[in-house]
Amino acid sequence: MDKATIRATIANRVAKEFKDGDLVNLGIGLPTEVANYVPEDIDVTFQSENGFIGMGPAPEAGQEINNLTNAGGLPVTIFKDAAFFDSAMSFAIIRGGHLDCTVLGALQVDAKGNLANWMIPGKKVPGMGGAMDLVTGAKKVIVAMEHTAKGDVKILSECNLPLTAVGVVDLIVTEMAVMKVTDKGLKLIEINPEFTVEEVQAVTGAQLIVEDDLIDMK
Amino acid sequence: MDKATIRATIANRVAKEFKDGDLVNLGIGLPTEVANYVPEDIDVTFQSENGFIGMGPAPEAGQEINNLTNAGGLPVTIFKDAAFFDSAMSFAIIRGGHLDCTVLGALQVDAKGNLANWMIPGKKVPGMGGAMDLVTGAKKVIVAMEHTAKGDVKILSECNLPLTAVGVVDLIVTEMAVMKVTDKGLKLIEINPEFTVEEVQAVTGAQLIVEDDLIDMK
Amino acid sequence: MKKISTVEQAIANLKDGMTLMVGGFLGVGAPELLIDAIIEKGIKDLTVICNDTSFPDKGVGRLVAHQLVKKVITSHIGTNVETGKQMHDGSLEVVLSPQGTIAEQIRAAGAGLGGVITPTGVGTVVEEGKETIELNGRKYLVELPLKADVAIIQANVSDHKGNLVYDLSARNFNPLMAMAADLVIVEANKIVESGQLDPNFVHTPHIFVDKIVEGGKNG
Amino acid sequence: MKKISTVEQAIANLKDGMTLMVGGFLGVGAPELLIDAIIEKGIKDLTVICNDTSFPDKGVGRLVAHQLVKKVITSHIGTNVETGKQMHDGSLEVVLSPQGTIAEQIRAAGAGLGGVITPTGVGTVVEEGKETIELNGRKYLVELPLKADVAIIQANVSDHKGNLVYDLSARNFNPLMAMAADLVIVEANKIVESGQLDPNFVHTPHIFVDKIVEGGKNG
Repeated sequence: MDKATIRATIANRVAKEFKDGDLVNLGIGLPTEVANYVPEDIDVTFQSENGFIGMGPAPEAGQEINNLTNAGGLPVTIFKDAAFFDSAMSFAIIRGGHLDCTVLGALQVDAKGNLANWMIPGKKVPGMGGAMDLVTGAKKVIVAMEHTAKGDVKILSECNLPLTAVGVVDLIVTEMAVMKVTDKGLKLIEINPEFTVEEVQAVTGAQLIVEDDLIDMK
Repeated sequence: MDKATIRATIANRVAKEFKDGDLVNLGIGLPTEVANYVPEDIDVTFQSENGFIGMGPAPEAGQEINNLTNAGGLPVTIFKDAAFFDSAMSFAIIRGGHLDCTVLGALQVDAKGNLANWMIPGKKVPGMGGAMDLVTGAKKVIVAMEHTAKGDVKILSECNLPLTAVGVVDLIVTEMAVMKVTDKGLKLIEINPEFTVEEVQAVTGAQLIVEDDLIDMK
Repeated sequence: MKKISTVEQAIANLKDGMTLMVGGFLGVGAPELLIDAIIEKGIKDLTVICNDTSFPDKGVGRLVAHQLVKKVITSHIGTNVETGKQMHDGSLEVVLSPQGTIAEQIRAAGAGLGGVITPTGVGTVVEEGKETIELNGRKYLVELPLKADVAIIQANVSDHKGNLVYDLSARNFNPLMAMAADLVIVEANKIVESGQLDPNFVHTPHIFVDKIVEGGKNG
Repeated sequence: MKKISTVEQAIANLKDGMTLMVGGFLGVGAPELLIDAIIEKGIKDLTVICNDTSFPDKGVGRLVAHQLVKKVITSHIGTNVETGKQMHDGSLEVVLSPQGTIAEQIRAAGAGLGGVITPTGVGTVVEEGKETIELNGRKYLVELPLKADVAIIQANVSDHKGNLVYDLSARNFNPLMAMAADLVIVEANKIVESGQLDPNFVHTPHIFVDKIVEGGKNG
């Protein structure tokens, strides 16, 4: 699979998790692309943690507004029923359980639902931004990422990078599979028919529990 | 002194405590009247704890606005630079140290600066409303009240009614005198020339420390 | 996600014994039509959270006067003789708490905080039975968040999606309660099409609102 | 109480070593003229509180790039290569904290709360060295309020008295910082007469504002 197909596969599958009326926060990078795949028959509102709901796609060239950017600093548009607020309200929404779903990337994620996505000691320390708040506060946490990082395993039995939060991840969506975090460990619930269970397991650092009625990735 | 003179004397004296630029909250009843005596050469902003700053006097009959009342539920007006907010912001202002002065009545006040003004057990339990927040948060707490309640002493060495807060009162203004709460106890700093120190002490339940340069009430 | 409904539909899921937040300050900014409907339906044994119990014939005070409230958490009851009467005869439990503390407790529930650390009430009866914490040499009370099953609030304008704008001092506790209940029902004086409110000046973002009814008594 | 002043007058009392809050989110809503003036005057050894350290050529990031900052409390430094460089060579102390926690810490200082009780950061390095509290069976961190000597913020419109209105996503941390500093300096794109702003739609009430300068770079 080429990069574009990988990203499209993941983004498309994540979008199927949303329900009508959901409030969703998408992380920067791949998760942002999920917005392009929301089914037309449901109404999903996107929040931007720098202070508004009702975020729309990027504007056409020349239509950018200086004071209207997403949390990554890129120009965006808004829908007509948008509302702006300050950072305290923005994080009250995020931390108060009002966010139905947050979609983020990960450096590592593990079978206990632990997530590491904000620093690599001695190498890269960008900071957590709103990530710790988002995964602690959202009703559903979806990790959307490539299954491996240039071959290195990212899905582990236990993260060894500094954590973003403990036991918060609900679902992991990669180009190869969809995995659910359960009390017993990672359950493989959907698989991309281009791969076998063995192939997925081979690049996964945690033992996968294969769902009895394993289905093709939606 | 008749009631009207008593109230005017107290209100007029309290108003002299304000400085240009002050934000002030006036309790209901007598304290409300203080607004009528603010010197014209200073700019004082009044806060109403139900959610705005820039409160003005009562409207003329027929000019009342349903949704514009003070914290006692009475119709008021606003000045042109008013601003409205919710109760969380209103009490952030009160509790966050942004209020320069609060003026309240008291059932009892004592030499340690303790205040009791919200209930009489078994008799009257109106509730504390915003009083506990106001006296805990304001930079300066002024008790404005008649010196006695129909002859009963209200200024004590120690309150025996349930407290509103501990050690918060800065100044007590009555129709007879102005008393400052100090580490050593109540200091009599101004006296209404219609009374003698002995007369004031006789209706005060705490030992008054008479200021060396005791002056007439301003 | 159609939120606009009749008053009857809006309160259809209210049940005896629920915890209910009611907006308003001495009745200003209270959802009178929703209160009418609750009285009419006789929903009782309510635990009510409100700033004050208003007057017997206004706002939340009417729920008290109709004896539908079994417990009230509030800062002031002095303007409603019914509250005092029922408190004394034991039919109504009254928990008095400082107004600013109630505001922060409601906000804390809405904002996902575990509690509120406040100096208000230290050394008074408000402290009784509560956890305290000392920070930087000062003693504080730990007040727990206040959450409700249902909040009934009043706004001046709502758009079809539920973005709200309040009017003057009728705002008070309404925006806070909108954040802190499982079901949030708004009574708006006026309902406008989406896009009619300026996104820069919305007081309550629509995501907090579940049901919208058109009001009339207020404003 | 004349608040409108020149940029020079506005920053006249800023001194080396002060704690400074700077509004903005990746530079959007940052007070660029005030930052210019601080750089020009060379006020240094600052402890800065900000959402992120922006870019080397934008907003608070410019204070870092000019090596005027000795410590920064922030949630994200990944977009400013200068922050990372100075952190690694030891000339800049960086305290990373979750964005929502910083927002609440600033608000707590402004609202007179003793701290913030939050689940964010539990079980991570953010927990290290902090007090924890267990409430209703859940563990929380106790995060202390964040206060500053000076806040420099950006608004779209200020009236002569200091009532403020922000524009779109330039609002972010500006209203919070206005509540939490001893001296609050606003850079407004536009200054209007008192009475020109609708009291029902003021974002920051004037009582928080000490100095107003007319801006220009933003909006």
